[in-house]
Amino acid sequence: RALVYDYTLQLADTSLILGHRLSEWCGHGPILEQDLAMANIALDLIGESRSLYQYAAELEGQGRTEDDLASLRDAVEYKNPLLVEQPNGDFGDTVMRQFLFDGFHFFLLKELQNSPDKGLAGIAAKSFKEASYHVKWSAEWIIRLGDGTEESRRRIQKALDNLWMFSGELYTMTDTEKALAQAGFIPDYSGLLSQWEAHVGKVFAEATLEVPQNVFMQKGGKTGRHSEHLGYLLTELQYLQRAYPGLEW
Amino acid sequence: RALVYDYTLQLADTSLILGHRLSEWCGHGPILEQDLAMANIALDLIGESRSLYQYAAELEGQGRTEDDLASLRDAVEYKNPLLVEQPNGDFGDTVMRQFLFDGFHFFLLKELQNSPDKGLAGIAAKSFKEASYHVKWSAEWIIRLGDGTEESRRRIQKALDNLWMFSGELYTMTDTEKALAQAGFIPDYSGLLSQWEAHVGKVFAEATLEVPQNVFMQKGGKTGRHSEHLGYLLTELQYLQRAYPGLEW
Amino acid sequence: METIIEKSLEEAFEEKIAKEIRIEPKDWMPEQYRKTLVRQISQHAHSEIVGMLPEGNWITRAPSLKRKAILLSKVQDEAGHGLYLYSAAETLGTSRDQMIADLHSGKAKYSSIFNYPTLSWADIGAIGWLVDGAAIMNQVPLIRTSYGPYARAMVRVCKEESFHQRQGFEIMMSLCNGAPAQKKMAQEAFNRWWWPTLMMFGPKDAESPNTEQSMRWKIKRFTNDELRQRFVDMMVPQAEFLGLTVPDKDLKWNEAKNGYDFGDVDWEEFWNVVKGNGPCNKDRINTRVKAYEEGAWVREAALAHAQKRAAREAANQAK
Amino acid sequence: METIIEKSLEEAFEEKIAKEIRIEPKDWMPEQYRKTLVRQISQHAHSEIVGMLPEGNWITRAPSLKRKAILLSKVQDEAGHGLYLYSAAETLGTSRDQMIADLHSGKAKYSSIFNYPTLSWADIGAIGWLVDGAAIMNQVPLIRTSYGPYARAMVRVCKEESFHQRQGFEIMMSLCNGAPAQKKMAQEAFNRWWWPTLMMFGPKDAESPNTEQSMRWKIKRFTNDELRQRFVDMMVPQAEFLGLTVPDKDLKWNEAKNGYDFGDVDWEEFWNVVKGNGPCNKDRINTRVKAYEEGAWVREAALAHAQKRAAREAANQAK
Repeated sequence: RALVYDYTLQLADTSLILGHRLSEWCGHGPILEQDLAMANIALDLIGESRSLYQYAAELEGQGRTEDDLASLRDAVEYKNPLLVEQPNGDFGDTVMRQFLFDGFHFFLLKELQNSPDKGLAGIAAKSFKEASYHVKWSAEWIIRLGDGTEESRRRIQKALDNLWMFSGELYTMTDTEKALAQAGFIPDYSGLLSQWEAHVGKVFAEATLEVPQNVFMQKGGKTGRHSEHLGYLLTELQYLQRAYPGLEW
Repeated sequence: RALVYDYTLQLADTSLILGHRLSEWCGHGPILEQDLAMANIALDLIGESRSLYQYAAELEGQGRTEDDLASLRDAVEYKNPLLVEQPNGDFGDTVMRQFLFDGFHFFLLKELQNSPDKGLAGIAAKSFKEASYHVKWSAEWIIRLGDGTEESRRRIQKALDNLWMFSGELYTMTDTEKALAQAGFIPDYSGLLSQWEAHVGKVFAEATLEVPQNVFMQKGGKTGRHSEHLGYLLTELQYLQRAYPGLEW
Repeated sequence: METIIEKSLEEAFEEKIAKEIRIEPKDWMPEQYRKTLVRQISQHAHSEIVGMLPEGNWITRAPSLKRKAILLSKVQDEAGHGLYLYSAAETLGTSRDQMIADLHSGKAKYSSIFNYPTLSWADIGAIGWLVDGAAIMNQVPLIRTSYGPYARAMVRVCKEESFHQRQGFEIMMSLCNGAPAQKKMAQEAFNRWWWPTLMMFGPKDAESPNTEQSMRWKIKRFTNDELRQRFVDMMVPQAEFLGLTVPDKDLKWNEAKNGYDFGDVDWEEFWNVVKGNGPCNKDRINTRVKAYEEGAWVREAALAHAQKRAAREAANQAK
Repeated sequence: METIIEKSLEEAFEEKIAKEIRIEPKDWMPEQYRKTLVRQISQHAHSEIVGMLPEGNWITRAPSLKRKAILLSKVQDEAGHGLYLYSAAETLGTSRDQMIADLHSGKAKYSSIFNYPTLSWADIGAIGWLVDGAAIMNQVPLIRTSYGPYARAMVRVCKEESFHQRQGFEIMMSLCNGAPAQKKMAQEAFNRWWWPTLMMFGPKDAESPNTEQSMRWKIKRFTNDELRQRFVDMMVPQAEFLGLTVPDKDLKWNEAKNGYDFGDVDWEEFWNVVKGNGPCNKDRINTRVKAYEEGAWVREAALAHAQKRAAREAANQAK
């Protein structure tokens, strides 16, 4: 139960932080239609994080709310992987971050639907449909930008070069994840990884992009060792809850 | 006394916000020597704001501390003029913001030293020496950038074009300022303005810069109507005090 | 010959207007009617797009996840409204790119209300409640406007706007029923937004040059002053219900006219903001221009890719 | 002839080293000595400059105005140290621009400790206390280093560093004597910084190729392992005083050696960070490169202005 709580929180943090990053685009997108699309994905992810936080709060059983969990924990207590907290950069960086995440998210939710933990399975079932849309959106943009102009190819390849080092953490299982996988509550990530590699490889090939070789994979976010970017994100995300604790809004 | 309190707070906010903005440069300056110089000015301004907040807290007499005043007020309660909260932009924008402010600050402190209010006069005397250095630094850089390369002239002229509209507020007296000036506690700003115009005009001439004409002067900061930039600054400035109220650090 | 045809076209047009039959894109219409509509619809579209910014300013700082989602969703709806409205304007023969260029150059206007900053969370409530309230009052009559595509876009826009307005009112409710700091935040925001909202109905009728013709063509259905009066009459009781004080010392119930008397708007401020001197005019346009310019490579890539793909498909079919 | 002169020069140099007489910029010195010094001093200068970033990260979020001022002042001191050290290196015939180019290209190194992120305010305390503590331990012997300008720079650097270390300890004290949340923050930061700090003394003596020659030339005065042991012996009692638990299950007092036994550093992590794979290596260099590139126009303008001014003065004098 404590393990499921930890894991639920990790998933919640992941969706929230990525949703928050996407929400920073709102009003600043390159194309109105994509402003809408990114807001949509952000809404899905924030919605997913709310369900997860609510479930985590329920598992914890100490009367904390979704907002307590989201707003009253410091950066080192957040459990999201490093990838999702990376700054938006340009549209290409955002698309690449999304693409690397979406595949993982999609294959994970697909399996999680069958978890014996009913809470996780239910949330996964709901979010899986949304994730299917995300994975399509980001793959299309990877192809469009990779196989677009010379400039767009250069930019999206650079985004890949910069972000690839954060992809490994998604599949590097923490002790919590290992224990849950052994107990059959969550899938073993090696299976997800091979599906993801096939998906990613296919899209990159169509996009004429090259995966950088011999990259040292960064990790740490899932155990609370984040980049310095997360702290700034949290000053905004948590500001009002911190300034006026315990109020209804 | 309430008026002196209001005014002291306004000066404190002004120095703090500008000092904070300058401190954002730390580690990111264009030349190591200027990284040092900007940190120096930031330190002077933050030091000045601390003296002023302490004095304001004393005048208020309700046991609040400098940090309570700095950290537990929302954006609409801040009284700094709009100029000082403007984002750093490039080095030229920062130098221009500083230059427009420094002249005002210098001539104001010069006069405030003679205020019958001993508290203000004392702080002014101490800060006046520092302000003399600031005013020299920013004027030199205006000249250097204006009479430097074509690019630097273009950039610093653009900074002037963008920031000039915030210069009027410095000299537009609020009701508090008017009342204090009438009571002889602070100088009438029309006198400061003519000194400032002479200073600014001389430097711009040497820098070959042109003051934009017929600019509508923005105001509002001194009465709490800020730009949207201030709120973000405060999320960082106040984060820890908000997150952990009432602790010693 | 031509004048006769034109005259009969004009008569047919006037007849439709008189009979409240919608004008459709392929119908003949007077050039001035077309121009007025393009100006008004594109201005309306621009207002939706620029209007994303003041509210978007609080998305990352919303006080709860629920409020964050609601706000993001609302701002997203505004982007959607912008889309319908650009499409409606395009039926009149102006491209979206052209309209955006006019916005960025300052040739086209957008609602001045979005040149005021959002300084606290309560502003999000105040905008929803007051600004969307005023927008609805301006827009509901447009559902019956004579140009078909515009009228149809407005059906959806108004439906969503009234949903947004309820959400805004709900935020104000939470604040007004909350802690003293929240109530204070609400009153302070109300003080700042009340007068700019009244300005949203435009200049006084006596100084509104376009009103008469627009009314005649049934583009517009009520005068500025009529709408402003209705708005005040509707909002004052709501403010009272919230426990907020209207920042107008001249506000008084007038039994005779069965409405409120109220103070005069600061028209100097109004014209200043219209002329580009509002607190955020420069920031708003700079933000939009920056987003557009920084997105240029993405639009070019999307176009290039679509062309490549089309060429490949054509080549495949040729085989 | 030449070899004889060179030989006598080398003898004179070795004699000075033996007699602890300082080598000065104009003195003859072996090429390898010069190279070693340039490498070491510039690496030290770079460490000061890059070291501004992790701490600078908390300037805008310092928890009180006093702490903000102290931190800003500290980071400013580091910029100052960078300046002296670049100057000292310049006396050996390498320009600051060249050294900065080497930093940005990755050719020159800086202390790996700055490739770790500062994640909470307690990290500022931990850095001052532990990292500056380790730096002092490394640097105090450099006051007696054989190269004059470096030794003199180190006098000032060490004086300020020890001041900084006290400030760091004071921050830790406030946290450890504060609320439970603060104490927890302090312990958590201590856990993260302890091992990387031990890595600051460099690889084990057995794996440190440059140590022997540097010791012989009296550039270095103690081996890496000697300094590491001293550091542990000094810090453990301080941690106990603060009430913090050293995150090392192998830590144990060894009466025989009158010092602590302690666990082995994770050398794989050490070499990874050295090779550029630390958590912040990329961010740090990108940040420095960005600052430098974005400042290019300022440096060019300053130069152009100085030239214009000089030309004008020359013209005036010619009149």
